Amino acid sequence: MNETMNYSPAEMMIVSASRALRGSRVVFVGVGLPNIACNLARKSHSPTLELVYESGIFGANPARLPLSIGDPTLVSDSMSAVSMADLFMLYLQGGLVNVALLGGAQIDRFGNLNSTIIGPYERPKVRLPGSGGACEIAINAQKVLIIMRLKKRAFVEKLDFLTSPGHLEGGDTRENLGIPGEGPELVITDRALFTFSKSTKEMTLSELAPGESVESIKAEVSWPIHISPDVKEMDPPGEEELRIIREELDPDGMYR
Amino acid sequence: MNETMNYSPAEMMIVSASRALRGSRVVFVGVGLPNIACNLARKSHSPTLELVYESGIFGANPARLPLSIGDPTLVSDSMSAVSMADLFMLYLQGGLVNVALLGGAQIDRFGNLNSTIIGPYERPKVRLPGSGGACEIAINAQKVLIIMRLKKRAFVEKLDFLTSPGHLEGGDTRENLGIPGEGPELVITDRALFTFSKSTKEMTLSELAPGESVESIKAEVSWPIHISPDVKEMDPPGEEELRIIREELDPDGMYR
Amino acid sequence: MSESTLCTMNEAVDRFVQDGATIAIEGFTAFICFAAAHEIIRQKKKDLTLCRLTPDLIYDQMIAAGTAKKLVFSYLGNPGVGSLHCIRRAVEKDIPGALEIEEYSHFGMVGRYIAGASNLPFFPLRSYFGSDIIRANDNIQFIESPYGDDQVAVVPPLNPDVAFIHAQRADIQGNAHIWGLIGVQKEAAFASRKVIVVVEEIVEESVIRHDPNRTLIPGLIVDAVVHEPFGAHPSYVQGYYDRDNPFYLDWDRISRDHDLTEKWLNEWVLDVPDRAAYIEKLGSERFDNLKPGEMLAGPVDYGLYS
Amino acid sequence: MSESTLCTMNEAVDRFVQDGATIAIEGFTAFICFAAAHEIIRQKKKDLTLCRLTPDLIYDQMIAAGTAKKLVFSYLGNPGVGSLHCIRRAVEKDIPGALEIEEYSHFGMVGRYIAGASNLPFFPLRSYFGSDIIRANDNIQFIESPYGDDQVAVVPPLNPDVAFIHAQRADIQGNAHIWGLIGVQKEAAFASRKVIVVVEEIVEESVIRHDPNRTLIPGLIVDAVVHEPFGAHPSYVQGYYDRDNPFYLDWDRISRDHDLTEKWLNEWVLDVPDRAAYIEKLGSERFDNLKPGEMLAGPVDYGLYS
Repeated sequence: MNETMNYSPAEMMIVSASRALRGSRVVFVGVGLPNIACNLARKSHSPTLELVYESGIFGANPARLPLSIGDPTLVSDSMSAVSMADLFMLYLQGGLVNVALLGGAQIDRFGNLNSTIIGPYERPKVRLPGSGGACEIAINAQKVLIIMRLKKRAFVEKLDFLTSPGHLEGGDTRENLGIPGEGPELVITDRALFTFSKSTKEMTLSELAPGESVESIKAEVSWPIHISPDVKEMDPPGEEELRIIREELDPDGMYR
Repeated sequence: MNETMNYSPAEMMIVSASRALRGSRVVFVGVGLPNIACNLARKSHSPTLELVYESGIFGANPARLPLSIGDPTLVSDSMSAVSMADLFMLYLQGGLVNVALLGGAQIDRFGNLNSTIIGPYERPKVRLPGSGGACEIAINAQKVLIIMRLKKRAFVEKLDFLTSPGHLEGGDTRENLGIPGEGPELVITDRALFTFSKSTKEMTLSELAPGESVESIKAEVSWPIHISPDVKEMDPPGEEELRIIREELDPDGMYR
Repeated sequence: MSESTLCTMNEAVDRFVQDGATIAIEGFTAFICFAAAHEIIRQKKKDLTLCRLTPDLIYDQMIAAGTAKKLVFSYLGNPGVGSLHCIRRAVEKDIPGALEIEEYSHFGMVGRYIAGASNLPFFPLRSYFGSDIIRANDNIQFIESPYGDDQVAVVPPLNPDVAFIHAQRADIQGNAHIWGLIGVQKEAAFASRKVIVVVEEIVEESVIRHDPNRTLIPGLIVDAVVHEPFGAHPSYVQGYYDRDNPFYLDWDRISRDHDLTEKWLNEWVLDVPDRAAYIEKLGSERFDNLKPGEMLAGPVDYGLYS
Repeated sequence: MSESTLCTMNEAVDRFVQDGATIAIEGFTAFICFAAAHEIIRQKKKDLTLCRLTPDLIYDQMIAAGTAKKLVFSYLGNPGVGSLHCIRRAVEKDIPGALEIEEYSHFGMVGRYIAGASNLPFFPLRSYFGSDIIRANDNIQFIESPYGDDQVAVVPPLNPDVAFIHAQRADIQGNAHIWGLIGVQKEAAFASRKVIVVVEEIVEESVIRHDPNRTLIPGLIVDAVVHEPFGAHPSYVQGYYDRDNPFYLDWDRISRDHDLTEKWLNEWVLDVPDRAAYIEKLGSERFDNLKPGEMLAGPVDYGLYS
């Protein structure tokens, strides 16, 4: 919990992600912050938003807060539970997913993500989880929202490993490879929001959390970050949004 | 019913096909004669023979004689009912089918089958059903038994259309294309049985139904048919085989 | 999609089936949505491309009625009975008009739907080696495996404009349970731009949710839900009614003659306002005879995890 | 196959798992057959190649126990908790020995199983464009579509020597009903040379036959059936028990230290003769707490067609 504010950095990210989901119909979702953000969107501005879980669940109606994307509470009372083949082929590659939420250990200026290793591949300093479905999600979802805490060691000049393609080397490098989805649209952090330039596809600082400055953000990005000419302050979480998170979605505060 | 014998030509074919199934574990089956032949095999020498239907049924236990391979009585009380994708990919192409029974309107000396057209393709004299699954069955089943009535217009010098590959142009032409299954092993007719030469893969008259002669068979084959040096007489249907067909498998005589 | 998409067959066909459209009404021997076909005939849709593994009586009727310009298929037969005489007449004699055909094997059609459903540019399969089917259809190609000396056939994606999927039950959003011969219904639905689910029963959402593995078609991809009991007659719906085999035999006789076929189409399709009237005209005894006995699946507990 | 293939886990592992074999114990978060893993550890199998989308705690334990020389996978994580410390130790520090890795994405692993199950030389998918995964694994290739300017990635077939598939129920021939997260179990089973089905309950054949669409694994491909209640603990079996989350949290602590891990393996695996003893050692209250409430699927009538 931020002492000078009545919400935590995690709550700021959840609310920002929820708001970015406005207008989407089908979201591909993992548990944790993304799960709470999607459910907040459903309970506020987007009651018809549909959630698809990587474990093969569509239309979940969990009776408790799920512990993982494979939690049995996501299966019971869901609309459809399908094989992973169907999930990846029909739902994801089939183009039904409008938006996906992804994260990673490292991100570069074009929104490419590393969730594989820190250090050299053959003898890593830290072995991270790897792709899971992230690589194909980044490729096939119509658009991608990235959620990460803003830290200099995560916002890097060069990834140790490119697990999931964002805008690759920028410009039309992504499009030229014939990648179906449009790639990252927004990077949501606890301290700022970043969009991507329409032409160069480079990350651009566009909104600041209350209390942050352009300089404080620059200090946490390893490359000279582009600044939008009209950087504005992020709208802090509203009372109703906070109430839904705290009373309905995460009453035990597991994700705050 | 053959007047001089106590069985019909259809019964002769059913019994021959049943006997040829000895030693097989999994047979891919259509309804009609093949269905009766497979069930005769199960009820006599091969109680563990497993039937797989093109409609996606494994382990059927029909409560009545099925009218088609899609009859609902094949579904109820079966072991497994799967999609056609699973049927063709996992069961057939996956190599689980040891033997399949096929027929056609025309057959040539290498056991290639036509079930598509008589006459030119663009403006056929007779439009036949087409492949259905026959083409991939002929390719992926480990071996094929062909069941057809012996008629000169069916046993042709040249097919009007090659729907399902047998031994193609003979020799190793089939193997050279990388076709997984070994192709036709036996042609079962009402009047004779034909095998295939190990080297040339050409059809060879090997057994005669009671009352037939080499000459009577030659007259019904459009090409100069090879004759096995030790042509023998087919074993007529046994009493128990006829009893099972007439009392248990086809009590209404639909297929006799 | 969390809204009802319930409508009548008349509305569904009027709204989603345009002249010239590519249509898939699937179901292998079972679940064949004659209700949709008859409404398409009644609305005098034209120049359709009809896709189905087994054109069956349903496309025989649609082709005799002059709705189609092209047929994409893999097996022409009246199952367990014989030929499809109307289609033969179209192919052999251009009656009632010329019919373009595009022919595959079953597996090829399945592969086309899978590719269409999963946004793949092709689907690989081991078929067609040495077959003349490739001479009749140059959509079928062969490609080399990058992992050594192995070649497979490939077929291109099929993406119909509209699919009609008949099911036992669905909620008003189109989340549909199907059991029995599931055929290619799932692949055809996901491959199609618009999906119309036609059901024997509309059920509460909770019925669907209590068995999510049984949901073959998610409401997510469904554009309209039509409640049409006996909508698959004379084919069958597992657990609801049997195939009306006498009709399949009758059709063999009727369809051998184009005039007789037209007379039948007039009497049973064009002069009948909707499916309910067709069912009434057939008479309830006919359906009493088609009702199977009961064979219930055993209990399955998904568990309440709260 | 119409004979019983029932045996104990001890017999199944002894008979089917050879040193150096390629093994798949699948199940996405659910149905993870720890009973099989523990028996493999007890029998001190060596040089195994372990395949699984999500190696999870099960392969963390097997790798810490020194059974594996190679891991084929797509996501290393303790779901909902954090890292797999034993696997990290093997990859980062060669403890207890060097571990070769072969890495895909989930979809790539799914595609490998599909290709293996269906005798395809490759499976096409839209992934890996621009990703360094292709630099780490040259089994992943790209091919051109013959239908115009479109490229897809391909992965080669995966055909494990043995698959262990955990299910709710099967008959003694291995015809298995599975419901819940069905994951890649079907594809992994059909892809494998030998299949061992491990179940919570052995049921009469009629239970299977009354719901044939629920039969994910046919006895046809099953070589052994093991009746092992709670065999997936600490993971879960839909409708039977919940995930034992405290264990997943405990493992995060235990597995951070190799000595502590070895001590745990000694106490809970090596010094325990079989699964029944493990269950008894855990105590029945532990399982009482994992029992979910009831949520039954609604009635489904397949119909008796006689």
